Amino acid sequence: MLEVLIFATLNGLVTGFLLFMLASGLTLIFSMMGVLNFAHASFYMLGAYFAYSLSLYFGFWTGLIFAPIVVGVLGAMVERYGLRRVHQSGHVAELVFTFGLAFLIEESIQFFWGRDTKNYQTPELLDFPLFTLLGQEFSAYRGFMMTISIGIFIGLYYVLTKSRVGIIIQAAITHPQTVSNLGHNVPLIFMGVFGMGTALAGLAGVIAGPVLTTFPGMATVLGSIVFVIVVIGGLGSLAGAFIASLLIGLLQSYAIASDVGMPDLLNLLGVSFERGHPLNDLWTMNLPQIAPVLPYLLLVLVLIFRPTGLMGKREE
Amino acid sequence: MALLKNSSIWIAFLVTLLGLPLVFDSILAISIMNQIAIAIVFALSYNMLLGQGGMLSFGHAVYFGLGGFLSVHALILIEFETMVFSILWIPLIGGVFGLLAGVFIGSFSTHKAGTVFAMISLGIGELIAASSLIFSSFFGGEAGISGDRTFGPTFFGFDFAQNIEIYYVAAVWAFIATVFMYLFTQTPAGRMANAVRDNPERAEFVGYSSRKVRFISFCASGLFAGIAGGLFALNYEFITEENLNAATSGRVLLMAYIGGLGYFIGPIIGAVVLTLMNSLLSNYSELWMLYLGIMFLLTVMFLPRGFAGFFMMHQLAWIRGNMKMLIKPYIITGIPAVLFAVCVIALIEMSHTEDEVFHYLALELNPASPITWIVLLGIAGGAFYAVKRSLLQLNDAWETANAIPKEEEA
Amino acid sequence: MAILSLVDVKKNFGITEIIRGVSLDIVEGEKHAIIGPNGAGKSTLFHLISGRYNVTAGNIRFKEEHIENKPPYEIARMGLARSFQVTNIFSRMSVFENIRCALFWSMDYGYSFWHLLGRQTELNDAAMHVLEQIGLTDKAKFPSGELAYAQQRALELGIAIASGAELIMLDEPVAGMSHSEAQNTVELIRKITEGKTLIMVEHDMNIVFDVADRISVLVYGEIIATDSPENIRANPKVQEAYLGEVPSA
Amino acid sequence: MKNSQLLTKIFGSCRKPLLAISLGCVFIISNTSSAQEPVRIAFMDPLSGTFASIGNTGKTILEFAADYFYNSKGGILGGRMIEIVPLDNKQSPTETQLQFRRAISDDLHIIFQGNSSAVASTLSQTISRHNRRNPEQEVLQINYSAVDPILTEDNCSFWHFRFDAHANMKLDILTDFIAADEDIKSMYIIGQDYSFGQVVSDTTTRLLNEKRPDIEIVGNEFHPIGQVKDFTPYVTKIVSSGADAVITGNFGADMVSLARSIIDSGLDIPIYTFYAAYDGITATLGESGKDRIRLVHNGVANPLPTEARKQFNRDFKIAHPNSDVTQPRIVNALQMVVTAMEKTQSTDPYAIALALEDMRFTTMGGEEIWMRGEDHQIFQQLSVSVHTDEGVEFDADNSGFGLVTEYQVPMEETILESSCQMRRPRR
Repeated sequence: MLEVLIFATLNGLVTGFLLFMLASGLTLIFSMMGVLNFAHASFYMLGAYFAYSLSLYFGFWTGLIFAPIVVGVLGAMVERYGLRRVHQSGHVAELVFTFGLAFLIEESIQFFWGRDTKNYQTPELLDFPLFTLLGQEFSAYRGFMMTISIGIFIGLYYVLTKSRVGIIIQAAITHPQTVSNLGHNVPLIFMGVFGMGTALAGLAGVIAGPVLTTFPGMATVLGSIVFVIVVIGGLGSLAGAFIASLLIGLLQSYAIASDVGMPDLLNLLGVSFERGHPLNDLWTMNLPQIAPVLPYLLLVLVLIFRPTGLMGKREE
Repeated sequence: MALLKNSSIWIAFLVTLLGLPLVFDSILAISIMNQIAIAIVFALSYNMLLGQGGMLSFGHAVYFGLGGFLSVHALILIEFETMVFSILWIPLIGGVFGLLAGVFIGSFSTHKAGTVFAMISLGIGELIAASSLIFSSFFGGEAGISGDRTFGPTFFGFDFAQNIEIYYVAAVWAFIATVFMYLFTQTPAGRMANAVRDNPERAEFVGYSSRKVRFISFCASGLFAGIAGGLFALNYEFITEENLNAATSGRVLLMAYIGGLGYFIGPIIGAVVLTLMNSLLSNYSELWMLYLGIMFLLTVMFLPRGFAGFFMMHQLAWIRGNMKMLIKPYIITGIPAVLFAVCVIALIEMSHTEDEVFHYLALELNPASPITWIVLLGIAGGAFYAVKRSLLQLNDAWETANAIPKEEEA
Repeated sequence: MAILSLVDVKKNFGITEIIRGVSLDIVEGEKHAIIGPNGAGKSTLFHLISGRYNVTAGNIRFKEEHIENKPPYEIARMGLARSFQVTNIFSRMSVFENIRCALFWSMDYGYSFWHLLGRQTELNDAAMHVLEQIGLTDKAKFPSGELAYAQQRALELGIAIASGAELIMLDEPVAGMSHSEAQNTVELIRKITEGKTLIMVEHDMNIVFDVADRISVLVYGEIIATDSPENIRANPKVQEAYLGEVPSA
Repeated sequence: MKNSQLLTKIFGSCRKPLLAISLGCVFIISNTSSAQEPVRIAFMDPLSGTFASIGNTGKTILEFAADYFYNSKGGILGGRMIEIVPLDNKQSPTETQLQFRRAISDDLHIIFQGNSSAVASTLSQTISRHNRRNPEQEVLQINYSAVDPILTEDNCSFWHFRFDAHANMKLDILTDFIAADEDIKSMYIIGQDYSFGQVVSDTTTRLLNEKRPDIEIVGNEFHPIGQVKDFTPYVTKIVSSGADAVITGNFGADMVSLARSIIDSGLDIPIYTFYAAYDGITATLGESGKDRIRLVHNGVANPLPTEARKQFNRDFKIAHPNSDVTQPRIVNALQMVVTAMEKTQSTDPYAIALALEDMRFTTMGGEEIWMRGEDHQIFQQLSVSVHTDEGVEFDADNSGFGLVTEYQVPMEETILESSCQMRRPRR
C-alpha cells in the first residue's frame, strides 16, 4: 500500500505541475483581459503536434525549444487579429470567440495531421528509469517533466515579482483600469501576455505529448479542467492557481489509487442492498469511477460557498 | 393591441411551420424540419438565459436532456400501460421536469451572473453528464433508453407511427412554446430580466431582487428546454447521454449566438441555419466541421450581433428608402467574396483528397498538377484583393444610405 | 417628525474608517443637502442608507423601521428611491422601458409573468407621464444607452422618482452639466420633489443654497454641522473645512 | 463525393426535378456510363470527428472490395454496379437516427455499420421499428464490427446480421489462450466504463473461474471512457497488485495511453486486448510493445493463409498506400450479401435476409464461415495474434510492425449457445 501512496503522490504532482503550466497562462489572461480562454488547451495540443513534427526532422530537443515559440507567436496573432477585434463586442463575444477557436484548432489539427494517434516518443536520452521503488519504475522523463514545470514556476514567480514588466502585469491583474490610466501600452501587454500564456501551454503540450499520447482529443480531455483550476484558485491569483493545480492533480490521483466506494460506506453503516435495488448504481459506485468528475464537484461547491475562489482577491 | 398588431407575423409563422411539409415532403426533409422545430424551442429557451437574462450557461443541455429522459420514461410507462394518456402531452412532461431541474439548480446558481454563473453551469453540466453514465439503470448508459410512441390512445385516429405526424405535433408545440416565450418577454418578469441583464445593481434599487429575477428566467428557460427535450423524445423515440452533455450545450450556444442574441428572432434563424448545415453539409464534405468552425469565427468577428443583427442593421436604410443604394455595392463585393470562398474551399478539399481527379462544382481538377494549385491560388488572391478594394466603396455606400437626410436634420 | 434617522453609523473598509459615527435626522418634507470636500464619504453615506453597503456599526431607521443591512430592493420597496452619481441606467433598453421598469413594483406587478405589458394602460400612461415630466417624451423608443449625457442624467432622475417614493436621494444630479442644463435640472428637481423629502449630495453651491432647506456638512466621515443654509454659510468650522474658503454665494 | 449525387440530393429535396436535370446534365456525361441502375449500399460509420479514422478505413475497404470483386468484373445481378453511399453518423446514436432517415429518403435498404455497440443497438431498434411500420420498405443492417453479445442474443432482430464474433466468443478464445499459460497466476482487468467494458470484465471473471480457478483476479477497474489524461495512477495499482497479466477492452486513445503507461512503468507483463492495432496504434506502440501485446480477432493475421488473400492485401496497398486491410470481415460481409443477392436475383432486404440465414461461404482466405440462422451470428475461425516485427509480411501503419498469429481456433469450436428468440416478420 505504501508504494501506491508514494506513486499516487508522485503522479499527482506530475499532473499538478503540468496543469499549473496551463493554468498559469490562463489565469494571467483571465485576470488581465477578463477572457476565459476556452482555446487554451487547444494551444497545448498545438504544442504537442508542432513538437511532434519538429521531432521527426530535428529531434526532440529542437521541438522542445521551438514548438512553444511557434505556439506563442500564433497565440499573439490570435490576440492581435482576432480577440482584439471581438473585444469591442464584450466578454460574452470574446468567450464565444475562444470557444469557436478551440473547435477550429481541433478541426485544423485533424486536417493537417490526420485523426490517428501520433507516434510522438520520449527522447532516448531520457528513456531510462530514474529510480525503482518496490518494483515500480519512475521514468526519467517524468522527472524531467517535473523539473521543467518547477523551473517554469520559479521563473514565472521571479519575473512577476522582480521585473518591471512583472510588476506592471501584477498591477494589471488586480487593477486593469489603473494600469491603462498610467499610460502603459495595455494592448501590447495583452498581446504579450496572451502570447506568453499560450507559449506556456504549448510547452506543456510538448512535454506532455509523449507520455499522455498525442491525439486530436487531447485538448478536450484537459480543456475544462484547466478552467476549473483557475476558478477554484481564484481570479487574479497565481498562487491560487498553483495550489488548485496541485490540489486537483493529487485529488484525482488519490481518488484513482483508493479503492473505497459506496459499498465500504454501506458496510460501515451496516446497511446492505440487493443487486436488484433501483438505486443499485448508486450503492455500487466507487471513488476511482468518479475520479474525473471530482474537480467539477469541487468547482460547484467552491463557487457556491466562496465565489471568489480559494485565493481570489477581487470579484468580477 | 400589440398582440393584434403582431398577429399577422404569428399567423405567417404558424402557416410556414404547418405548410412546409407540403413543399418539402421527402423523408429527409421531414426529418430535418423535425430537428429544426426542436432546435427552435431549445435555442429560444437558451436565449431566455443569455440574450434576455444575461446569464451565460455552458450546461443548458442538462434541462433538455433531463426533460427528454423523463419523456422517454413516460413513453415506456405508456407502452406498459402504467399510465394512459395521449403522447401529445409528452412534451409537457419534459417541460415540467425541466422546470423542476431549473428550480433546484437555479436555487443556488442564480446568485450571481457573469463568470460565477457560467462556471457553475459548466460544473453542473459536467457532473450531470458524468452521472448519467454512472446511473445506467435510469439513463441507459451510452446506448441510452428508447420507447415507442405508437402506444397510448390515438388522436383522431392518428397513431403517430409516421414522422410526418410527429412533425405536426412538434410544429404545434414549437409554435405554442414560441408564443409563450415571446409573451414572457412582454411581462414584468421578462422586462426585469432585461433590466437585470443590463444593470443588476440598479434593478435592486427599483425594488427587485436580481437573484429572484434571474431565478424566474432560469426556471422558465428550464421549462422550455424540457419541452424541447420532450419533443426530441417523441421524434426519435430514444435519448442518450450525448443529449445532455457539453457538446449539446455548446451547440445551443452557437445557435443562439450565430442567430443573434439581442433579437427574439435571432435564435430561430440560428437554429434553422445550424441544423441545415449540420444535416446537409456533413454529407458533402468530410471537412464540414472545419468550415463550420471558420464560419463561426468569422461570424463572431464580423457580425457580432449575429445574422439577425446583420439584417436589423439595414433597418435604418430601409426606413429611409435607401436600400437601392446598397444593392450594387453588395453585388460588387459579393461576387469576388464568393469566388474567394469557392477557391479556398477548392484548395482545402484538394489538399485532402486522395483521388486522381478531383470533382468540384462543374470542374474536374487535377490535384497532382502544380498548375491547378497556382491558378486557384491566383484567383483566390485576386478575389481577395478585389474584396478589399470594393469594401471601401461598400462602406461609403453604407454611410450615404444611412446618413440622416438634410430636412430631417433640420 | 424624522422620516429617516441615522444613529452613530460607522463604516470601515478593512482598517480604513470612512464613516466615523454619523447621526442625522431628516425631517419629513424637507430638502436636505449634504456637502463636503472630496473623499468625505458622501457617496458612501448614500450607499449605507440605500442598502448598497452594510454598516459596520450603528443603526438607520426609515419610517421608524430599521433598514440597516437590508438589501437595497427591500429598502426601495419601503419608499426610498435614489439616483447615482455615475449614470446607472438599463442601457440596452429603451427610455420608456427604463421608466416602466422603475414603476413595476410600486404599481404592484411584483414578479408577475402573467400580465401582458401592452395591455396595462394605467402603467403605460404613468410611464409616459414620467417621461413628460423629465422631458423625454419624444425619445421614448430611443435606446437609452445612446442618449446624450444630459438626457441620460434626466433619465437617471426619472428612474429615481418614477415609483413615487416618499424619500428621494439624489447623488450629484447636475454633475458634468452645462450651466443652462443644470438650471433646467434644478427646476425639474424642484418640480418632481414637490411634497416629498429630498436628500441631495451636490458640489455646486449655488444649487445647494438654492434648493436646500437644511444642509449637513460631512468632513472625513463626520458631520460637523447641520443647519439652515444661512447658518452654514456663517459657520466657521465649515469655512475651515473648505480650506478657509468661504463657499461663494 | 460525386457531384451528380450532390446535385440530386440538393434538388431532390427541393422538388424541382427540371431544374436539377438542366443543371445536372453537365455532370451526368461523366458519371453515367452504364445504363443499368447501380445497387446502392449505405456505409454508416463515423467519417468526421474523433473516431473518423476507423470509419474512413472501413469505407475504403468496402469501396475497394466492391470494385475489386464486382465492379471491375462487370457488376452483379447481370451488369449492375455496386455503389457505396457513405453516411456519416459521427459515432453518435442521435446522428445515427438522422442518417437513418437520410438513408430511407435516398432509398437505401442495406446499411453496413460497425463502430460502437451503442450505435448498433440504436440502429437495430430503429430499423425494427421502421420495418414494422413500413412494410415493403424494409432495411437490412449489416453489422460488421459491433460486438456486444446482446445484439444476437436477447435483443436479436431478424433485420440484423453480425459478421464479427461477439465479445463472449472472443473472450472464450482469449481465456483459453490465457489458461494455457501456466505462468499466469493473477489477472488484472481494466476497461472503459460502458457496456462493452463491463461485458469484458464480467465474462473474463466468469470464464477464468471456470477454466483456471487458480488464477486470481487481482483487480477489476473501470475508468471513464475518453476522459483519462494519464493512466499512470491506474498502472500504479496494477503494479502493486502484482498481476501477471492485464486484459482490457479499451479502444482508440484509451488503448494507446494505457499500453504506453504500462510500458513506461517498466512493468513487463503481457497485455491482452481486442483493439490494439492499426489506425496509428501499431505505429505508436512500436518497439516498446513488441511481443507483449496480444489481440483476439477473427480470421488470421500473418502469415495470411492463401495467395488470393495476400494478393488482395497487395492490391489494396497499391491503391491505398496509407491504409491497411484492418477488417477483412467487411469483405466477407459484402461477398455474402452479394451471394445472397445473386442467389435470389433480388435486392429485396427480406429475400436477402432469408438467403443469408444459414449460408455457408468460403472466404478468400479459404475458410468456410457460417451465418447461423437462429440468431444471425457469423461463426468463423478466431485467432490470438501478437504485436511484433518478426515474420510480418503485411505490416500495419507502414511501421514494420504488425500482427503474427500465435493461436487459432477452428470455426466449430467457437460456437456458443444463443438466448435469441427472434420475432420473424410474416410476408
